[in-house]
Amino acid sequence: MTTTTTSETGGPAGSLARSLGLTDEDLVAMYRRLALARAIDERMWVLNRAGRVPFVISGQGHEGAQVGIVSNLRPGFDWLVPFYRSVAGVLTFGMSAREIMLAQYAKAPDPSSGGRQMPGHYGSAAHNILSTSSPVATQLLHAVGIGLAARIRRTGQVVVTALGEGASNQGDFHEGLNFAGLHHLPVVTVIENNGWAISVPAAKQAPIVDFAERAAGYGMPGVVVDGADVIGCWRVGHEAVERARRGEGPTLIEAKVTRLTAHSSDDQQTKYRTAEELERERLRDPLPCFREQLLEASVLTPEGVAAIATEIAAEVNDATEWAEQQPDPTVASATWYVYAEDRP
Amino acid sequence: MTTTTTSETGGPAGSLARSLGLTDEDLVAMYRRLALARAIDERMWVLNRAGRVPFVISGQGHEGAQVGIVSNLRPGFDWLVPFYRSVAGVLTFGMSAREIMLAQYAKAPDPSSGGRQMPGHYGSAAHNILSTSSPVATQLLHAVGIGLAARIRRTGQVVVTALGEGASNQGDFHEGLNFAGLHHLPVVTVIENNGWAISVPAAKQAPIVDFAERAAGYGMPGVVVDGADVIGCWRVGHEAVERARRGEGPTLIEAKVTRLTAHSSDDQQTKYRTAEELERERLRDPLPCFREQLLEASVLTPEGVAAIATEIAAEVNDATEWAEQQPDPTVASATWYVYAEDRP
Amino acid sequence: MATRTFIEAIREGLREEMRRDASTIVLGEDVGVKGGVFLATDGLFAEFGEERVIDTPLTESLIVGASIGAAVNGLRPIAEIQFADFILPAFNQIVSEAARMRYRSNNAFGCPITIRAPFGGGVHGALYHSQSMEAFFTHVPGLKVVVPSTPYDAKGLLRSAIRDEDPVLFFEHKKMYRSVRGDVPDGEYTVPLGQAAVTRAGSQVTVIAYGLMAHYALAAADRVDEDGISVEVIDIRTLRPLDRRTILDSVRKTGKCLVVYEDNKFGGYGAEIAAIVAEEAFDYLDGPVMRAAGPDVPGVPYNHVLEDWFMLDPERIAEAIRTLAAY
Amino acid sequence: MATRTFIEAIREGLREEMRRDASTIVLGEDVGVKGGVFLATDGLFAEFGEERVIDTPLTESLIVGASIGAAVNGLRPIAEIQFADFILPAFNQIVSEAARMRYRSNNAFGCPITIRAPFGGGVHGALYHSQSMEAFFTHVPGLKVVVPSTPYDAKGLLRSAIRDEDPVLFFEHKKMYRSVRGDVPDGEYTVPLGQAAVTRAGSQVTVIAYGLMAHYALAAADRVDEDGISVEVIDIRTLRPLDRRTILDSVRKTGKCLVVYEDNKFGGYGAEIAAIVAEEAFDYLDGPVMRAAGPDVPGVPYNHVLEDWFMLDPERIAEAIRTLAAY
Ligand SMILES: Cc1ncc(C[n+]2csc(CCOP(=O)(O)OP(=O)(O)O)c2C)c(N)n1
Ligand SMILES: Cc1ncc(C[n+]2csc(CCOP(=O)(O)OP(=O)(O)O)c2C)c(N)n1
Ligand SMILES: [Mg+2]
Ligand SMILES: [Mg+2]
Repeated sequence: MTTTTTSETGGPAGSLARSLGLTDEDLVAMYRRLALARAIDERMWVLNRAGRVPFVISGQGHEGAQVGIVSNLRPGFDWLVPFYRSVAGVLTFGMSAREIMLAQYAKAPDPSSGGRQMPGHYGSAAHNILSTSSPVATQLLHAVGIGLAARIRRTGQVVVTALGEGASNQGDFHEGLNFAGLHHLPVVTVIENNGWAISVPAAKQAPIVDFAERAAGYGMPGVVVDGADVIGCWRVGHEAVERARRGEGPTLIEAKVTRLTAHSSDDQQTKYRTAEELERERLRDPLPCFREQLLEASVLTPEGVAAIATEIAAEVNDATEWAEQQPDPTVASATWYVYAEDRP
Repeated sequence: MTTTTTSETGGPAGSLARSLGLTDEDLVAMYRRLALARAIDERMWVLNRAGRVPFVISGQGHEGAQVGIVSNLRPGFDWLVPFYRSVAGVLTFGMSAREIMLAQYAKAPDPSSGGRQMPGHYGSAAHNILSTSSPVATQLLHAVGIGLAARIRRTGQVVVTALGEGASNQGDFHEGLNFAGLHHLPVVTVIENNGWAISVPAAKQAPIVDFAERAAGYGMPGVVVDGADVIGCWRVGHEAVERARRGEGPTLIEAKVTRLTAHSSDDQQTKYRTAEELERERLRDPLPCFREQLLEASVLTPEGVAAIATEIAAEVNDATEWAEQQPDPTVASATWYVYAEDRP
Repeated sequence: MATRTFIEAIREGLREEMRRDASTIVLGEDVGVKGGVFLATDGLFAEFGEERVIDTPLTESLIVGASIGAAVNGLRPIAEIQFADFILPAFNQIVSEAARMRYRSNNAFGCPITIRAPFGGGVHGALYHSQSMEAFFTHVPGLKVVVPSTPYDAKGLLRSAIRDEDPVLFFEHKKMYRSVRGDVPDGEYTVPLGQAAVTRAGSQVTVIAYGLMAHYALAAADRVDEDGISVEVIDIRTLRPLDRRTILDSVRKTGKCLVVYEDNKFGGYGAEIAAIVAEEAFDYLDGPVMRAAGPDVPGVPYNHVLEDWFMLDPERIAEAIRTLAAY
Repeated sequence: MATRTFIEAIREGLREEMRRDASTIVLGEDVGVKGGVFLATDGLFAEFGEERVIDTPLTESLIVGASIGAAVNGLRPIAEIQFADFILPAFNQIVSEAARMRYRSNNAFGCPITIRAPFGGGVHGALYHSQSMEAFFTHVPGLKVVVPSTPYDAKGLLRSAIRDEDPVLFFEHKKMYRSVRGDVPDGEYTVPLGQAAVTRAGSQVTVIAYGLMAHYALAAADRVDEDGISVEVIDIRTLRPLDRRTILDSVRKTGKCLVVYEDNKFGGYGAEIAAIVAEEAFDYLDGPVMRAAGPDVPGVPYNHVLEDWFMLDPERIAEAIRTLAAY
């Protein structure tokens, strides 16, 4: 019940990973997802600066935690209830680069919302990724409800949901975790703590350093993990998902991540973050950290890294170009689906 | 920061109380308040059964915690933000038996609401007792705001607020305690845990036994105290109020109390509480516990107890008869005070 | 056919739907062993067990939010909010989430939940146990709002609400729970959402109402009948989606329209009805579209003198009908 | 006199009130160092310090609830809700608590707080950064609701709101923040709450609007002027309490009334205006009370094709005026 901290995973990544039951292929697949998420994310900003898409909200710096934890779910069977920074999470759980770019361009075939929502509001019925809204923390309760249905229907499904540390101060967090703990629901809640809620630093958000400490009050384990340590994230995710799968109940994971970009394309973060802080935070970027680890452990070679980069660049280019060419939603469709009976 | 439990106060009450700085007179005054609250409360039920007042909601079983803790406030200077069971709390903080009975009869001079609210919705501008509403837990945020104003205005005021353990699962509790902890506000929150939210037992409300455990997540001390131990309640209340007064911040107190009556006059508790439980809970009644303690320590004599009972009976009779004779609000007054400018 | 009180009809509707469809669950405060503070769910816990009849913690946002999630993952939750007044902590979940799930996901996800809540005044409930909340929800695209007034409708509409693919708010006037009785057929039947009922035919004035006011409107029509005024009464039943045709057909016939609602007048649900009639039946109107509604004070006061002042009653409605008829 | 954008006028109003009255505080998300996501509070943190300009945690219910408590204990809080869409978690605190504090306590306690919130669409904000929320609050006795449309009014009404003894919701159309400019006097002035403004005199049709639509209504009036239709435009400014007299005087003169609002049509604020006009100006009406309003879908969609479809514009309003004028 007490809050524990996993620090460095220690030792060469390869041997540690093997001891956890991860193969080299698993590690490379995780690296690929992380690198893909980053590449898509960077492309969004390029498109925004070029005036091609009006809005970007980004997951840069959060990808390690997302890839590490979500890799433990069974795609198409379990559930992911994401938030706006879950670019890497939804990619890990089955969405494609093209689907992400469809949301970015708000095109008619966009599986998230058919272009109705802002980019970053992911969702996919095909992949059991619940539709995202904007008011923060509401999704916690949906994840809890999904877990409740899984338990009542005895499906064996596990739910992972994520939110920022800022959002975790909302009332819905309290009500949701209390219920999940009470009914031992198979729900893994991830606080992606990047130290900021837009311009408000964590120290002005809550009187505690580790938000996972709150888990004890909800009768569930709370775990703090370094979001730059992808294997560490996989491990705590694995433990939490397996625990949930065994019917032993929920876990609260706090991943200490970093926000490498402004809050969104509408934000000027230099007004409230110093150049030194931004510089320092670069060291906590999970992408180079993971890459170094895999190179050091000879799970990846420099050539392998380059090959992956080439593949990803092609994938992102394809997704961008393809999505841009897709049709906009029609005016006729604007009134569809207010209710189930509003079908074309 | 950790949750501590004060168990038995131990030793004869008189010496313990003296070691805490309480005089015999203080103890007798506390006993008198407790007994008065009980007598008023019992009278409410008599009136209800006689068809004289349509509704009662009661504080029986909660009085020890309320008298013990609220006695530490400075009447007319500090603030009390009560809930519907705070009969003893508001009496301790300056309301009179007559004023309580005015609310019970919903008469025009009722200081709580001029007969506009149901009984149990206490409030008094003269006594710094904030007006109570029905939706539970909302008052936590008002208490926090009062504490914030006290800090900004440097008044030195302390706020005590109270709610049930059921209500403490509401989102407002989380948001309020987080802010109080963050800004070290002079706010003492008392969870009066009587083990039930109407018919829902505590075990179906939350996955923890001690709600005070949640204090750690809000960066404040959490204290559990036996609500039948009036001196123990005074002591934890004293520590919390003094801590707040010194600017060291808030405290969460959980008083384990018992609900000696049905939830309200609309409830049939035998449907969900066994006769054995009700019998057992009688042992946790703070009134006889405190009386025995004071008799044993010779702070009170049997004659003294009887004299107090006689005085109180007279006070309650007076309050009842007087209040019943007061006028109802007029129809003309029904539209007053929607806004400040709606003055007669 | 059997005679049932309003609350018995609701209880039967719940029980029969739970028997019919194993994916239904009931959740809320005190809905289990106690059977709800009004006993609407009495007996369900014994029959269906604690997995399908869930006593939740005292957390309305969770009740609705978890219902949304459960609906998305294959259940059909029927949530009870103990008093409609206490639905407000769940307002964000209902308006931002439940109402928008389908539209915002372009039909990828739906939200088939029913939220039952007792509402209304005249029961010494004071400010926080008397409110009419429908105006907050009828404004919201994506929600359906039902206010039945007879045991027959209550049961039939509740079945339709539970089976509906979208979120339905089902408001039950608590003063009617035990005071209103009526015939309810033995077999399975439904009353479709979205249809108003002409509960009394007449020629001179159309009175439009719902909930307890649908009864008071009929009583008022009886009273003015003695004055020779022929009143047509419409019980809206489903407030959203609204059956405009039944309303407009009637007003085009009578030429006069009185909208009756218990809630505060300003910005209440009846304003929309009045606005629709004023816009779409203008050529047929022989008098102003009038409204009889609650006064604009924050809630029904407790003291009986003040409560009586607040609440509409048949005589006040009759007075408004007379005024309109004489126009 | 100086020319100011809409948001500059608001910022100045805040600053000057904070200088004038040491009991005022500003609180909300990102209102401090960042100066608010729209920069409405820019510079206040530097001038008044972190004790009076408080970056709160991401908790709207707390923002409002703590404001209520602070108001009761001698402060005059000015809360910012980052987007009006995110006011819903605070709905219970606003409706159950702030609005009722005075009435329920029989005037023992008041609640002098101001809640500012940017609202409205046309800014690519999609479903959750575009909403009009006024209908939820204008229905609530005990609240005042202000929607200014010019820099002059914004500053003058904001001053009145802050000084008012009761809770005021102050909705600022975010599309106007930088696009609307106007003259603002140098000295201290207030615009009283509760007074509508006739912003254009005319004789044939009265158009009633507020917020961004007050501008579009003027633009529409210009357009139909070319068709020879004389339009009187009323900017309501304070939605509650409503200035009925200005509205009724105008409609009794013109005989025709169009109510314009950006929000979803069904049950929107304009329904109340239409209902009042239909009831109280019936004898003067030469045509139906018409409404031009947003379509009944859950929120403004993001894609520009859909967003353009949703939003009213001067031409659509002009079309409605022409239809009404031709009636
Ligand atoms: C209820 C609500 N209030 C305000 C906002 C505006 N908002 C969007 S993101 C954000 C900050 C979120 O911070 P955090 O939860 O830490 O997540 P991060 O963006 O840092 O990943 C705010 C205030 C919102 N979306 N919802
Ligand atoms: C928001 C809200 N929901 C529901 C209720 C109805 N209600 C009144 S008291 C109560 C139970 C409260 O339990 P607890 O907080 O433990 O306090 P207790 O009555 O046991 O002292 C409920 C459900 C309410 N008043 N407010
Ligand atoms: Mg953050
Ligand atoms: Mg309790």
